[in-house]
Amino acid sequence: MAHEDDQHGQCLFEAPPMAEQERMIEAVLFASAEPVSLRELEARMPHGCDAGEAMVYLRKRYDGRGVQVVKVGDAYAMRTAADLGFLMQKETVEVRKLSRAAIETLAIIAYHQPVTRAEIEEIRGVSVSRGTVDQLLELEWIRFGRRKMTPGRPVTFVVTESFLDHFGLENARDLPGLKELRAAGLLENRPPPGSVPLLGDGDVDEETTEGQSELFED
Amino acid sequence: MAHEDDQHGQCLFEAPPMAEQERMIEAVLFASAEPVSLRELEARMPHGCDAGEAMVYLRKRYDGRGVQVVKVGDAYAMRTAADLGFLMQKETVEVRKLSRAAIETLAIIAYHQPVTRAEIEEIRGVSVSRGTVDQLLELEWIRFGRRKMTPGRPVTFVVTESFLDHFGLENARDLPGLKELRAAGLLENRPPPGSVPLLGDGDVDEETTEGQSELFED
Amino acid sequence: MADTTFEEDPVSVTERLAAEALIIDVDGFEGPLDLLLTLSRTQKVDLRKISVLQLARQYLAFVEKAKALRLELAADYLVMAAWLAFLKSRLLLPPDPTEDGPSGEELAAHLAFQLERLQAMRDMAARLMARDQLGRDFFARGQTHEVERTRKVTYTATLLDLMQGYARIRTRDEFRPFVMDRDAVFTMEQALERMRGLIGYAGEWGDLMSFLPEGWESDPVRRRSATASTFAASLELVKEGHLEIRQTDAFGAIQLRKKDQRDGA
Repeated sequence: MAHEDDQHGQCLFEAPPMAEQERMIEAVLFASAEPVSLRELEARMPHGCDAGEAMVYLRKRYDGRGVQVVKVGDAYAMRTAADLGFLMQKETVEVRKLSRAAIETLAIIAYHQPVTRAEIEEIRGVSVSRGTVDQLLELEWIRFGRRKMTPGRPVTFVVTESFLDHFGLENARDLPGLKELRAAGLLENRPPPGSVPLLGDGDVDEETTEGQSELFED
Repeated sequence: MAHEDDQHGQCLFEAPPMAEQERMIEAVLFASAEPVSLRELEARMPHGCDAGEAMVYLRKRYDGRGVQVVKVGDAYAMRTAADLGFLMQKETVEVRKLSRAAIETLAIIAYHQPVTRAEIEEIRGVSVSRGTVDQLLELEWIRFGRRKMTPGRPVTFVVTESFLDHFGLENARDLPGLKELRAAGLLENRPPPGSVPLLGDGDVDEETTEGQSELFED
Repeated sequence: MADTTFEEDPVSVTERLAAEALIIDVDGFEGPLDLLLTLSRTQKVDLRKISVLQLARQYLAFVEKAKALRLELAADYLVMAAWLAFLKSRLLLPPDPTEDGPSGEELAAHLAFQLERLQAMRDMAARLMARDQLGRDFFARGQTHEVERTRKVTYTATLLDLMQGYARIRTRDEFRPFVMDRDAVFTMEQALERMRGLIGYAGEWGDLMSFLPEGWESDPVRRRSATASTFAASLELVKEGHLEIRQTDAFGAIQLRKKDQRDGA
């Protein structure tokens, strides 16, 4: 590596100590999305730094660790050690946004549980596809609840512990009601063009809340 | 692999040596942009690992380095040392400028949590606009908390782990000046004697008004 | 302004200038409490030692001045002014033993507490924002998707998605036209389709009511809906030139017949 120690002394500003330079390149490599070349590193570091020398120390420091400093072409990057790849499975899964239909179905189950499929369809105004329910069951966000004591004894759906876990809820009862959603700005109060807004929308919410707490009582 | 009869050490498969466990959590934390809890870590590691113990070693190893292992709520994350921020101009993401109202609301939620909307309004002396709460929810710095056990059962707001992560706090108890404020009685919900004019503008919705009158009731 | 005779301490020039500056910037205040907090700073004392009486005077003077300048003050500013006027009188007059409620001192103490608390929150907000922040002062791993070996699809949603989803359904519900009795509604589309099939046979004038679908004639609710939609569909067909329609007198029977093809399209 290029040794320019003799020049350091002639510098107007003294370069930071090598340990500090090592910290600097460590932080930059960590935070960069792309591999970084020595030239780029030096361009970012205070005047008189020697990224090459600091890199030697840094690479030695990470030798045998769970994270490695690897050379990629002319540049350097930090990577997890190849033998630990099996731990990274969670990073490799492709995370997709839940479809709108699934979110709405899930929301209805959370707010109205225990709820039957027919009730979900009534609230959504469209039929619920099998795939949607299957997906939510597979994610373990919903499960089958008790059968309803109505003709046909339909099964109901309820949300699971892992649902609460995922959404950071202690309790499905803590879900905000319509009025609260509106107050938080999550509910656009704009009626669709041409339709007449119904008055006294407050009652709707109260009913929901009451219904909810009633449903959740054990 | 799950053996029900596993007392610690009595495992069918021996856990990897501690140095290896340390490498593992190092790799996982490194690869994840989000904080990772000990439970998640252990779920990914081989059976019998003790992520908590490995974490003690790992944190010691990174002590004073350019990259730090920080605690965020119940989880851990790797972050660059704050004193090296000047090297990272390239990585700086343009943070949406928060309005003064949003910043104050955020501070009130952080210091008074769990806090209802009416309480925020009482402290700020003006009604909380929808956009403000909406914006903070979107940033995932606040979320809905447990309902208050007061008439109307209003929802509350609390700060999130992302909030802690963003401001480099280990937990909400580490908020600057929290102790002083508490000692000065400024975090108390002191009911006003008799009637003090309702603060905030007229078009607050019913819920809010209820909450407020509840605060103002003698 | 008018009651200077009652003022013990005359308003200094600087204070007056400050008040004027305030007035010009009246829109910049976030409500009366914010204004009171700003006014209290002119007292240049610890908020714990603030003179609420003096503050009340300052506020009332401010409101007077705003009125004199014909500035429109929001209602809550005026409510606060009225309350402070009341507080001022309570503080100045000896307590009336027959009167219920908290004393002027108690009310003043609470106002001082509110101001102190608001100021504290502002200080904390400033301290919070002055902290090192993620993505500004310290950074997360820049490259997060480095390992891509297995491809397993998982789905995610946030609580916000969930709540917005629910809100979406419920709002739609709220503004949905009345659809509860859907089974008793014969839509215009249905009527139009039915009429298109029937008009070929309507060579002679026939009563509108004879065109109603089967099973819709007896129940009044169903009959009303079917009549309305069949009538609307008929008008549509007249417009299209397929049908003629006539009514002999007001509230008389409405009659339909196929339009002669010679002058039709």
